[in-house]
Amino acid sequence: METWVQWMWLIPVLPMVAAGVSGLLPRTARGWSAGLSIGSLALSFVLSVISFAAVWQSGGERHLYGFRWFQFGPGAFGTLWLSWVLDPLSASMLVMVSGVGLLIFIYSLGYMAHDANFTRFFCFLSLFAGAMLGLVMSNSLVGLFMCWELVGLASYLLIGFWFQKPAAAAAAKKAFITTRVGDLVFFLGLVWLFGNSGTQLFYDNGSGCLEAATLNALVQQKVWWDWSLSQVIGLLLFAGAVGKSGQLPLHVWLPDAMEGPTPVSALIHAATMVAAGVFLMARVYPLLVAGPEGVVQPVLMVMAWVGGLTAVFAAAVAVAQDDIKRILAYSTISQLGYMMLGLATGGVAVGVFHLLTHACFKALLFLGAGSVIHACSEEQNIWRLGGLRRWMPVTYVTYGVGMLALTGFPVLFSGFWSKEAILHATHAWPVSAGPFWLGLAGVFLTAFYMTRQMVLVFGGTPRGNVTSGSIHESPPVMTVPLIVLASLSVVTGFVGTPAWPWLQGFLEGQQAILDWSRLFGADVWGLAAISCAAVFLGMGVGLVLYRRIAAEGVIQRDPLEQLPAGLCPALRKKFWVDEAYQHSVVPALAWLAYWCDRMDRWVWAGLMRLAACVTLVVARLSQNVDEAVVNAGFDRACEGLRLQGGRLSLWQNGQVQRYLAFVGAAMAILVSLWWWGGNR
Amino acid sequence: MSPLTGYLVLSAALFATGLAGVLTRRNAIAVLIGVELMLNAANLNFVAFWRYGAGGPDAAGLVFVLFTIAVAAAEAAVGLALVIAVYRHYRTAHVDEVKRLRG
Amino acid sequence: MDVAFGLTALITLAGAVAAVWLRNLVHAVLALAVSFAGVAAAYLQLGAEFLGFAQLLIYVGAVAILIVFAVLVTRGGEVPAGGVHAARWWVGALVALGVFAVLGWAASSLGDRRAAAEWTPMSVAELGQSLVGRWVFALQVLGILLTAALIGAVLLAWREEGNDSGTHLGGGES
Amino acid sequence: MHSFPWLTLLILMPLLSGLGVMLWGAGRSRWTRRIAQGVCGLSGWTILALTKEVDLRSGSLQAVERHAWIPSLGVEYYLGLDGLGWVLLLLTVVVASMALGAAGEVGERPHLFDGLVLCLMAGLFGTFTAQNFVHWFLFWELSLIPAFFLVRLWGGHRRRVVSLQFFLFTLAGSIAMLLGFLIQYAGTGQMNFPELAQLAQQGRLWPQVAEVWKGWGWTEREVALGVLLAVLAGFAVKVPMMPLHAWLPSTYAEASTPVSMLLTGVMSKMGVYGLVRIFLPLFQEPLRWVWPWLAGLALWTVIASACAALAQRDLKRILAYSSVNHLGYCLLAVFALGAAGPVSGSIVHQAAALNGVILQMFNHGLTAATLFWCVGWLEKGNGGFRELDQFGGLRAAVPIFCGLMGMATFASLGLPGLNGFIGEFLIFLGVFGLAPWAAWLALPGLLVTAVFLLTMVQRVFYGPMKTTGQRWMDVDWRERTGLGAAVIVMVLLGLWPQLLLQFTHPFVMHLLAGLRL
Repeated sequence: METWVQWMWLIPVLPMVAAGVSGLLPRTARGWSAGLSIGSLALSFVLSVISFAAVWQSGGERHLYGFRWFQFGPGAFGTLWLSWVLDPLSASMLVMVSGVGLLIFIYSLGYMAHDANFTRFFCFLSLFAGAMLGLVMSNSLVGLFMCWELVGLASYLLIGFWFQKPAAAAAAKKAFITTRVGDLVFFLGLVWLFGNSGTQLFYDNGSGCLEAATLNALVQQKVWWDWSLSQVIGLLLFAGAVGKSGQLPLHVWLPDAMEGPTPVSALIHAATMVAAGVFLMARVYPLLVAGPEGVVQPVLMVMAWVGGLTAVFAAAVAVAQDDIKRILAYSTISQLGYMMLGLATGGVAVGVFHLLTHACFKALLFLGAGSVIHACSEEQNIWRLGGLRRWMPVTYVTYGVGMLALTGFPVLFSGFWSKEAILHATHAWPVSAGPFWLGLAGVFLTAFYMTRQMVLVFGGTPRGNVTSGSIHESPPVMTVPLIVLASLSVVTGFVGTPAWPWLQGFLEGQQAILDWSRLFGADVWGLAAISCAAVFLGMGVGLVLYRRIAAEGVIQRDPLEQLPAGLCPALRKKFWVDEAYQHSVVPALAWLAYWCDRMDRWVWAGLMRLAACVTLVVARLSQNVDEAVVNAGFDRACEGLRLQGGRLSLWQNGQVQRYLAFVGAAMAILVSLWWWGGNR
Repeated sequence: MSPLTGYLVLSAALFATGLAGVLTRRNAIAVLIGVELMLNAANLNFVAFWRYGAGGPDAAGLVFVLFTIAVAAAEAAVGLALVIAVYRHYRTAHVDEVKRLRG
Repeated sequence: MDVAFGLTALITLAGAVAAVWLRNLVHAVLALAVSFAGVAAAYLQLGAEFLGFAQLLIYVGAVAILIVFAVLVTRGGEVPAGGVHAARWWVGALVALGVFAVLGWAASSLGDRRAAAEWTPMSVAELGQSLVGRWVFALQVLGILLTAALIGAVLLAWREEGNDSGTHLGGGES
Repeated sequence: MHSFPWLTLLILMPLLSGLGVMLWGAGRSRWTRRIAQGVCGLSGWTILALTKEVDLRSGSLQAVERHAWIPSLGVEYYLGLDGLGWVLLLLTVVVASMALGAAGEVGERPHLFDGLVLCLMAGLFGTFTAQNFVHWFLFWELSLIPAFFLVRLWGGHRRRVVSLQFFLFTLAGSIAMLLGFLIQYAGTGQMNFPELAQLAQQGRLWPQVAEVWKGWGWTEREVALGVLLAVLAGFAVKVPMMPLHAWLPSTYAEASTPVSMLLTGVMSKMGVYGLVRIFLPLFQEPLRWVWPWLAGLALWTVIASACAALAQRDLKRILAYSSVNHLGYCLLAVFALGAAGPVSGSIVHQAAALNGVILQMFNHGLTAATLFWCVGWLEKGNGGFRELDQFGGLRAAVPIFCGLMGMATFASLGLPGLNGFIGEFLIFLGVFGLAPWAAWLALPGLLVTAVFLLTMVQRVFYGPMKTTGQRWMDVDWRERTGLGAAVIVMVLLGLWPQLLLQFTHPFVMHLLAGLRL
């Protein structure tokens, strides 16, 4: 076990190396690149499973291993350690990330088969997988942040993978910058935490920043109003999570990110990367709850409200979208909101349970959507699809499983159990009932938009220009991952039911006991009945509204347009959030840039020019003074001297008489001088 | 004006006249004339000082004058020979045309 | 200051000025001879009889005649086209005037510290004794000088005969 | 003391070869380039060998050479090396060899170019090792002369005006600094940095200096602040700090590519070097009075330059402002050290900030030089145009180049795993501990940096290919080697910053021990 932890670094490093190598490979080395990436990730997966087994064996113990990275100051505080942790949370996340990732890698083999930049794609995917694996197993906040940023980079590269499309380029930039807003606040929280507590290791045998001693110190310090330092730092970290996990108000990048290839959407923007924010919150949960016993910490309240609002908001927007991937994107945002809600109200286990189940069925849904898009010659508008169940049975069935899981269809599907857990926790939340009702509304909306999508895409008859002849089922390399994911979407639910809350127990380090009676407790089903009703209501409304339209085989107006009071445009336009940014932040920045540039060009450069002019004037002045006064005087003196010299030289004309005259004159003068001087 | 002063002033005037001749005349012989005048002025001085100054019985002043006369005769002979030689060479006896001394 | 001295001085100076001033060289030499004679007279007045006669013999008799011959040889009697005086004659005159002023001033300011008190005239015999006695060495040197000058004058006047374009004169070439 | 004169050798080698190349190199440009590169290599080897020869990990001055020069004026020939100097020597060699590698396009008088670069190197070597003010100032100015000619002789059509601007600006700053130092000298009679630092630490420096001016009715505080401003002006122009930066954008834009590389890569570091080596130890006391103002200026530099970069269309001007922005963090960290009284600051934060400054200097030098090289390459490939709108979709045509430049861009942006991150992280860690508000306010700078760098990448590499009539050829082996080596160093330092920190950290601790903050 201990020796095993030392070798865990292989898990993220293998895909990283694969990324580095395939980055250097020529573009034609398609097989090499794909083989390397998939092989390394498979190896990572195996290692992850072994780690998972190891931690399971040891009953959820926490194992650490670290090394000194660099020294920047005196003492222990001045040493930056990097470390990784093997505990239930990281182990289960490792398995999930590498497992889902592996399936998506395999799927990409088929999906991207015809792309010119195939090798680059696998390079980026491997980079992403490595970074994400590093993120989840990191035991240091700095290491986590580094992987966090690398994940962002991989996301940037993959969204902009089809770089010739201006929309893709813009979306990539938008994603990077929007998430960077959150990242920078996160960075500040990191710096604050590190600077204040002197450590950035989560667990360090009692001196880590998530352990009692440090937490107590943090709680003691009050910063603003009544907030303790731990809460403020928690809030800053949460800002990072908001950016990465697409919570309000930084969610705008996630739908645009669908410009990337569909496997990317599945891997990054559904299953794994966007869950990094949730994971971060789960990782630092001890920090968030640190404080007096029995008091709900303010950060958790913020998280709950943000999560709940995001869940409903995104679900509502998803209702009116026409693009199959965009619907799923908003659905992802909404589900991430649920996760946050679950974390805030129910603790790590609740949130992470939904994270894991969601990873399976959202990956499934995206891959299914990709299969559809692939088959229907890149058609993404659900109004132009239809009737696909006849030609794509495997996709249809698996997509249906995913859809039912997402809506939380009772009993059989994983989404039901994880969502129930969240709703339970919300219901029991002492602070406010608001998040519960938000969650419930979200459930209804989720059921509705998924039914709408399902019916329009697979039900009825084909519409638009998608002709039946060209539609074909995807190759096995794509369908097999779908089937695997579909079965996972069912199975994962059963490890976290109230009767046998194994996963929750695992995550919290307790032994789970099978107790059927708990399954039939009144409190369970009392609440479940309400949520089931919401699900059925949503599905029913969806069926009623769209079944007939789907059957008709002609593109029709969306019945949603009959909604009252301009609600439909609001939904379609995503409540104008993008537009709001477009008209506030973007012009503000442009204005600032403009003025900074103007300042530089006119004020500072102008001052410089003014100084130059003054200097020139002074120079000209002094030049004139020089020439007219100083130089002229000197010149004249020189001229006179030369002239007189010339005249004098005439005396030296070689005539003895002249010399003699000199001698005479000189004698006369000398004698007179001598005489005169002698007489004094 | 004592006698000595009178002879000295006469000597000075003679000397100045000779000098003027030396300095102003173009002809070499005329220059020579000036030189002779200056020599005579000097001689006159010797004699005047012998007679009125610190003469004494040793007759140094007179002897000096005798020597000077002898040297002047030699000088005149050599000078005139030179003048003749210059005249032969340059076909002129005008000193202002003889400028070999000019650097 | 008696009349005799004034007359002598007048003759002497007038002769000198004429010798310097006159355009015709022959006339100038004659004027020079007059001036020499004036000087000889001054010697006689001063009590140096021997010197006075020597002056007459050597200067008026020998030197003046020699100069006349030289004038005739160099055709100096003719008045040249550019005048007898140098272009800037006034400079020379000015310098001469300056020298005269200085010397005259010196002479006049000398005063007579010793009047002609215990003066005893000197005979020619005494002069000759002192010449061959005390000054005999100088006399010998003078003899050599005269011989050398004579030979030199002869050589100068004679060597040019066959060599008109010679450059023996002076060291002007350097 | 009497060991081998490594540092003199190091300075003389490029100086003599540079002069020789200028004198006899005409028409032998192939050889002069080889000589220049050889000297670079030899200097680099010497610098690396010095780590074995002397004990840089001790933190104190090593390889000291000290001889009396003009004893009556306190002028000494005083050379010494420590971690700070070593890092900058290394940077000088790296950037100079990169500049020589990028100088393929210097068409006219290439021997002159090589010679000037060598002389500049010598000046920089001297600046980074001299420990006596006069000795140091000599090299400080010496490096300016080749730089002036490098800007003036090669570059855009406005280069004459611009080189003059550059020269006069820097000279004005230098003169102010000289005056400041003379005032200091008048009071102390001391020109050696270590001795002056010791005086300052004992708190005797400013009373001594103020003694001279007592008759004029000036207090110690006024005198100290006056000298501080004068000396700061010299450094601030070089870095540059706003509002003394007006010469920079046009100079960087007009200078030819290798010269821009040298200017931004090394010469801008001279200012920060001076701040750390001279300004901090000597002005530790007055800095405490004015640091919020100075930190405000640094913040202004950071934010305004990032915003101005966003408004630029010329690639070189973007990079120029980016350079100002990045060095603004260094300024911020240096000034924030003034905030640390015995109560608020902890030594770790100070150490972090200073280590961050030194790392940031090296990292920015490397990254910015690489980026300027890349932009020069783009300009050449695009027929001399470098407006942002004239590019597009280059990733399809020149993928290798785009990969290399992309790495450099992200390094400049501070992406973890590449070198830029460590410096910025340490600076923020330090500044946050010393002056939290400054860290908060500097944060938007990081964001805007990302915005303009990504905009540049988006416009140049992404989108549909814009055809300007040129056929794009990917980088040749020479550029591939040069850029590739630079990128490898970036990754290496990003993953293993201890490489540099092992030398800088002892120096920082030594410096901090001498500060009475």
